[in-house]
Amino acid sequence: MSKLVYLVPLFPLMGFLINGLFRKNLSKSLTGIIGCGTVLASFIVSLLIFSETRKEGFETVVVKLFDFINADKLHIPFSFQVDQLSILFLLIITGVGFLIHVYSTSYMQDEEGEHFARYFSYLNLFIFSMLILVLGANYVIMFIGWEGVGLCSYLLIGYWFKNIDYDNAAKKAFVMNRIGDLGFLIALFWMINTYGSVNFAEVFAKAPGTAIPILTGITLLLFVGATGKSAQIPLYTWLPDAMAGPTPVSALIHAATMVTAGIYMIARSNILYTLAPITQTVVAVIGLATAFFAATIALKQNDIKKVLAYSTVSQLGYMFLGLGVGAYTGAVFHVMTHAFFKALLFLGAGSVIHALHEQDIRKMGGLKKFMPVTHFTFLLGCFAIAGIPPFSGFFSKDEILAAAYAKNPIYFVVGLITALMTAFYMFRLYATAFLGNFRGTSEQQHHLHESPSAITIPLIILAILAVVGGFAGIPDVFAKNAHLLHHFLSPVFEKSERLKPVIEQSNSLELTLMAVSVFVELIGMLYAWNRFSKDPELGEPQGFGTVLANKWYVDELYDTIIVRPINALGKFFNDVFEKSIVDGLVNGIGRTIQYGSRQLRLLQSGQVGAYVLMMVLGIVILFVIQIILKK
Amino acid sequence: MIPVLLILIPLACGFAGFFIPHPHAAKNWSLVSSMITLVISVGGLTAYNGNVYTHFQAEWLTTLGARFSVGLDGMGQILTLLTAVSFPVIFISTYRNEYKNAKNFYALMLLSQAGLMGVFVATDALLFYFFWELALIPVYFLASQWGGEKRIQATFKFFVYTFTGSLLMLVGIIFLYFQTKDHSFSMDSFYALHATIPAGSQSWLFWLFFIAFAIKMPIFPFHTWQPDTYEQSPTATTMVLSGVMVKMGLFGIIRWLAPVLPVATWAWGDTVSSLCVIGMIYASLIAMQQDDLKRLVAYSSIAHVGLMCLAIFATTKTGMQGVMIQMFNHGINIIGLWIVVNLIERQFHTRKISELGGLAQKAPVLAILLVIVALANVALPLTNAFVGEFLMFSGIYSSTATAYNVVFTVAAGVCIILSAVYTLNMIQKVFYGNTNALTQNAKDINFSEKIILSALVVIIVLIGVYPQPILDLTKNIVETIITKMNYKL
Amino acid sequence: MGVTQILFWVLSVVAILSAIMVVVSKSPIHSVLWLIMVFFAISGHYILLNAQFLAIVNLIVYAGAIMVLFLFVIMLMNLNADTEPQKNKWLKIAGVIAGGALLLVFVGALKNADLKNQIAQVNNGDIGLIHNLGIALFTDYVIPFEISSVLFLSAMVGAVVIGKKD
Amino acid sequence: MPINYYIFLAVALFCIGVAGVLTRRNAIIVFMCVELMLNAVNLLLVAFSKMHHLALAKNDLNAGINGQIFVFFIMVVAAAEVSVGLAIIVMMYRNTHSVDVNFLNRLKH
Amino acid sequence: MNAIIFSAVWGIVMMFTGVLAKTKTVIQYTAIAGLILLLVVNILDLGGNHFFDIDVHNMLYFAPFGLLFNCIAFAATLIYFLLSSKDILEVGTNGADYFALIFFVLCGISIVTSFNTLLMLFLGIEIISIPLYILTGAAKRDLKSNEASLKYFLMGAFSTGLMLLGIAFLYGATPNGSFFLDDVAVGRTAISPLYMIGLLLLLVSMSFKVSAAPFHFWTPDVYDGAPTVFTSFMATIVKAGIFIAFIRLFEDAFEPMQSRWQLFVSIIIAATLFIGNITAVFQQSVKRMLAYSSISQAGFMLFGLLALGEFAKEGIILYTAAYSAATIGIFAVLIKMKDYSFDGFNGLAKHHPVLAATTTLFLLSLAGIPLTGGFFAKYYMLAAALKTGSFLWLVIFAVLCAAISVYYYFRIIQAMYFKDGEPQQMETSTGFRLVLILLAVIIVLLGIFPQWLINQLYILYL
Repeated sequence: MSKLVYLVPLFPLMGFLINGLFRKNLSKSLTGIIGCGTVLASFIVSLLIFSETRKEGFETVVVKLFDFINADKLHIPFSFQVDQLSILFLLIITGVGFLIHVYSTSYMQDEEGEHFARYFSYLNLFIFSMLILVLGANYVIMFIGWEGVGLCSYLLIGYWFKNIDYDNAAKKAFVMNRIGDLGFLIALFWMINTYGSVNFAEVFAKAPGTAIPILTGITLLLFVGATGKSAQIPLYTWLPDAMAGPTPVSALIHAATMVTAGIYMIARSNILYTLAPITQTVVAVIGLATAFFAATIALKQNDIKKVLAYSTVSQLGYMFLGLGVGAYTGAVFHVMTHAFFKALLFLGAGSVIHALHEQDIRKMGGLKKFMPVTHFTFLLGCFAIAGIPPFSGFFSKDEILAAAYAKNPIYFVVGLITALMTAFYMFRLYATAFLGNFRGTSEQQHHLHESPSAITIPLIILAILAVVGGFAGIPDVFAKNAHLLHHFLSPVFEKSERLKPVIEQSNSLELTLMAVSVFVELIGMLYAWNRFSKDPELGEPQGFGTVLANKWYVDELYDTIIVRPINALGKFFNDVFEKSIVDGLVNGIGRTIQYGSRQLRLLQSGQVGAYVLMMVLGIVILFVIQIILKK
Repeated sequence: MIPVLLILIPLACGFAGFFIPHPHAAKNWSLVSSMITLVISVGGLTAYNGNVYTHFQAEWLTTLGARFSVGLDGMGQILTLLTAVSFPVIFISTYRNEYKNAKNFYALMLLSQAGLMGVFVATDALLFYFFWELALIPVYFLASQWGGEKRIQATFKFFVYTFTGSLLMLVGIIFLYFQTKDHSFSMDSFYALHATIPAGSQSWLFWLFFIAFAIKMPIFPFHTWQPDTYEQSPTATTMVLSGVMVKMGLFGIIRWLAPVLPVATWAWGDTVSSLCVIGMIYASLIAMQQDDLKRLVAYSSIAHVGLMCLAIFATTKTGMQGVMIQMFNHGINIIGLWIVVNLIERQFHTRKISELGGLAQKAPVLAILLVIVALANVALPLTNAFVGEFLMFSGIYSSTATAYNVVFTVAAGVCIILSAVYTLNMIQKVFYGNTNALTQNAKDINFSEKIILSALVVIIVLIGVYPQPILDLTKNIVETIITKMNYKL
Repeated sequence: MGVTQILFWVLSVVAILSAIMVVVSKSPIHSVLWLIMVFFAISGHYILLNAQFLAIVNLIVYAGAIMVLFLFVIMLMNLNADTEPQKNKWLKIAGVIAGGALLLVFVGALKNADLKNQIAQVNNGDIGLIHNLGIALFTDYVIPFEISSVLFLSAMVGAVVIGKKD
Repeated sequence: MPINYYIFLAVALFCIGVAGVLTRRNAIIVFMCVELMLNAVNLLLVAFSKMHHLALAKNDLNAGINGQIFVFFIMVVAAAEVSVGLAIIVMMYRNTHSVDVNFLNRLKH
Repeated sequence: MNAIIFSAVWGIVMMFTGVLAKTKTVIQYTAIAGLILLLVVNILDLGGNHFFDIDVHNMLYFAPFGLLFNCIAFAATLIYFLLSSKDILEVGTNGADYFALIFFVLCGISIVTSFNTLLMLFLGIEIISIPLYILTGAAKRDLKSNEASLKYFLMGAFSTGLMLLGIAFLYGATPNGSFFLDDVAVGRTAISPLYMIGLLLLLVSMSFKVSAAPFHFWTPDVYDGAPTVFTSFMATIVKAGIFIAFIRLFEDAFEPMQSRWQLFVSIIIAATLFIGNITAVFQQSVKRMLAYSSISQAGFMLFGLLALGEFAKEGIILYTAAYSAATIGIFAVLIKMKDYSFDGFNGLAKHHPVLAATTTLFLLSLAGIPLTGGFFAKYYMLAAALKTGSFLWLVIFAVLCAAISVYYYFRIIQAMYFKDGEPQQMETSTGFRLVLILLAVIIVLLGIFPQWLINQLYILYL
């Protein structure tokens, strides 16, 4: 079955082509069926492969389709790799992807047929690219997917292209991703130069013998790529803006899958990172900083999607923290649980937006009674993200925090504060939107109703997953060897695990840490619940709150120190340097010749005497030269 | 015989074209001629076994040591193919453009094709020079007669600029000719020179050649003719200029400069590479500021060509492979862009980005096709340009010809980002947003345009996914050239 | 210093002074007369060098025919000293300086010439006699002699073409 | 006489002629100065002719005669030139009533 | 010898036709017939059929190089007659005499291409010059023509003086006192100052005749002032003929001490190219521009002198042919026009496509664009210079100047093709156009098979 892995990306590709090429001819329902069906087919194939990988003695399978690039000594096959890590991601992508496709059929129902098909074709293309990303057996194929998802993200953020702000957001996403991609690319070239190959198998095999500086360099550059794709400091600002896209897109791309590509890539390259401790520290610090920083911003956001976006950034920071401290399984685990609950939250938010056509939580309130299913699933999602046991977020987050503590207690402390804030802003969001009284217009209230089943069913499924997903990784303190995921992924991280110094942590310590974090999260949750259900924060933020509401003015900062200088430089080049200096020099030669011509022709005075004088002078000069030469 | 036919057919048809009175007939005549050329070129490709030259020789200027000697190797194949593909595409895509004196227009187009073909197949330096000029003259007339308002000054600058360069090259060619043992202009004799010319002479000879090529490509700071000329030329001519003629410079370096003067190429590598990198960033920054579609594409072309030149001087096989395939890709992509520009200009009589907007609503097919071509222009994976740029970057990075390989890679890499910025800006401002008074009655493209753009898109994706045939085509010639370039005195 | 030498110096001084007067004289008539003076001095030199034929021809052709022609033209045009407007003074000075510089470079170039032993034969030597010249002219030099007729023909045609009234 | 006397004399006359050409504006006088230059050359040629004759008379009785023949041809040419030259000057005088070389100054730059 | 005698005789014949002929056409056809005859006898001469068995006493030496050039000069004159003989007759009342004078000039050219002593060179140059003074002044009522004639004459006479002084010094410097080129050339290790002065003065006076800077000042004024038909003749055939003389003189007499004068020639070349090209840029009159262009072309031809040797001589032959053909063609068109300014050419392509197309080709040839004779002409010159191995700077300077030359040549092309203008009243016969096309074909053939012409040289040697 693993040999047929190419079918997994093939189905969405076909979906993309069919929906894309015949978008004018297909009915909406047919479009929806094609869009969802292809992803479902991929999911089924993935499941089959998954069942295969679960068997004992499963070896990594590399399926080579054809030679992509063969130049000189560089051989880059177009090949897919099936192992535990990739199949896990396949399941998440196709599974969550399928649900979101189904959700979208209803959510996007208002679009015209042509655009509806365009939407699904983009979505399918995204699934295809994402699958390529995780399936690639070498970094180049991974990079193809890597840029492909960036493109799809661009297309989907700018889906409503009439709105220039949305287009700007799309562009920003693409460009920021490109900055990261440049790092990725240079890492690739370095890799090629060092190992002569980009194939995972070869690179990882040769990695232990590499000089540490080189490995540090390569891994840092790869990480630059990851910061772009996974929205980490300093390249995170595109993600909140990316909320311009349709909400299901935010759920799929900007929460569940694409943004986790960076985590996937580092997890895939775990051996390189394990061998480069400096990079690991950098990853951990950046991850932690992002987690904290984004959480602070989320505290004061009023756009339902923005809050979720910053929470995504923050959660991604957690994952990087996990990677940085060597808890690869924990990071991947968090990817999985995050995919469930964040997709759930986004889709829930989408359901609200679908009903209200409003994104500002200050204008919602009391939705609990109008939209019970949405409300309930959203609440579950909030529990999960806040890390309330036994919801899924609790397990994955605590695994990371525990590993962080082992590495450095400060990591843990900062992580804890972030968790507190997470709980706070999530329940601020929940309480403001769903509790209290409805604050919207009466017309909105009139139309207010629970979303159709195509929306609610995915919500329910995701809610279930968000609740139970955590049990895939029950820590040892609760039950020995119950960490299924760890067991499943161990072949992938085997080498890294062996290299990692074994730190014995007593069960009691771990339990204490858990208790502390749960306690803190509960405080944050209850405080927010209590406060915002009664007295939602409706006014404009004051004092320091302004800074947070304005996202620490990071966008403005970037604008000042990067965008504007570059523009000014470009303007200077275009208006001054190019015209006056480079072209001026060329034209100057022409003008000098013209001027010389004007002057030189005056020599032709028209007087014979002057002409003869010139001749005589010419003769004199020739003779003088002759006399000088003689000497 | 194939290289001869490649020259002869456009040449003969071109001359005949002057005497076709009916504009429509002239149009079709040139289209048919270019199609035949394409068929022959493709035929030659299939017959090509990847190794030997397809050679044809005739005595010509025997006493001068020059022969009419033409041949095709992998590089020649790929560039003649590009030329052969470009012209039908150009003719079809501008089929609805009406030109005064159409017969002259099409005849001159065919003559320029003959010149271009000649440049790519000549294996004799003097013949090469001949065709080099022959390709220029018709383009000059085309641009000056059918161009925009300021066409006369702009194209004249272009002409004088390139002519100056080529005269310097002529001096270099003659000088080398006297150095050859058998007093011959043949390529083999020239290639045999690399060991005999002392480093000092190589050093200045290098610049005689390089300036000519640098102007043609163009490389910063020799580029200022280009935006003006592109802007002022009729789009069909601009397509020839940017799609194919630009490759003459790159081709010239690879065929006539680097293998002949390897020591100087090595010695000046850093200087030239720096120029390339500076030019890339410079052009990209300027491209970001452009409001005129043609100028934008022109500057983006400067940036792209700078990368190719940089990769040549990296002296690596991977990089050179990248250059080979990228020469073809760049031609295809930029012609695609010009087609779109032409369609826009023909419909709205403006090329100002700021005056357009919302076209995607009215012309979705055009928008989609443009986006794909534009994405190829920014080298997105699975488009053709990615393969080329990837290989080139890889080559530059692993170059041992320079100590600054990393600096060059990173600096050139910045242009990847910048190219995304200006390309997306352009797409956004032209196609997205809301329609305005000018664009609200826009029409989508018609069938033939759709076909031709789709064909380009298919080529783009095909090469992007499966570039291996082209890489294999140029494999041997790359080996040969790099071996020659690596020669040390 | 023998008679020859004295004659040489006298003739030379006369020639140079007269030549200067040709240039300096305001009136064209005077210039012509001074020029004739130069010709006489030069003819004297010819005689000294025993180039009798040339001496006579010089007088007949130059002093006699050509100068008369000049004189005739000048008279015909009724040119006198005032008709010539003053040339730019600076240009004049430049002219003199340039002429002087030319002389200087000639002298400078000839300074190192080793001509001490080279003597121009004076008083004797028969080559200047009309007999010898005649033989040479009509044997060895018959071709240029004939060809100079073309020159004269063209000069004749030219003078007619230019001089004829339309 | 030592030949360099003749050389210097001839060169001096020649340069006086040149100076005359440079300084005078009357076409006829300019032309006369040219004639002066020619005469200087003639003198030089005759002197050289006699110099060669003295040096080579042992082998060749007519040695050096060619110099004098050349002078003869110079006179021939000079005569022809004078006829044409004066014709041109007269023509100009007819049209402009001036023999100033700078009077006609339409052709310049 | 055939050519010298025939041209002199036909000159006389032309004088008589002026008296006897009833109509102008008779004069015209007599001249053309004479020229064809002249061409034929010269070709026969080349083939070894000497009509006259004259002992020239070594005064003349008929080498194939010179004779071949004669052919080119006569052929060019023939084409010139075919194109412009009508216009010659319209200059003044003495049409037949003009033809006579032209035949005398051709006689002079035949002499300077075959001289073997400095005496014949001097006579030949005078035979060329004197009729030209007259032709320049042929438009007697035209003050410009008067002025040009006077300037030409005065400066020409002055340069004759310089040349004679040079010859005198050379005569003094030769050990056996001779004017024969062989005697002038006899191997000398230590050149006396006399010799060097003589050489330099000859260089100067010949430079004057070919209008090389800084001795070129007469050229623009004379070419501009002379009746356009005669400018055409002077700028092409005459100039080329004197070039041949120049080369022959320096090759036969001064080659052994080439290293002593090459520097001077290179300075003159640089100055000529610079002044010729730069000054031409700003000209407003096409005629005057062509005068400057002829100066710059002379700069290129001087490369042949710089290099000497077979290769350079082949090049000079080709250069003279290509240059003459192109320039005659352009002048022929120019003569037909009323307005000599650049604007006068505006829109010519629309109204006179054949004229415009051929003129374009001529201009391309002058600019040295490949596939025209002009390219190979320049190629030979540059190659010859590079062959010496020591004048690279000059060659590069020359090509930069050639690039500048494009500026003024292409101004005409731009005017003809890219600018609109009122059509000028021009009467051109079909024959005229056919000859122009023939000329264009010749130029293209020279551009593709330059060695055809040169091969004649080798064939004739065997």
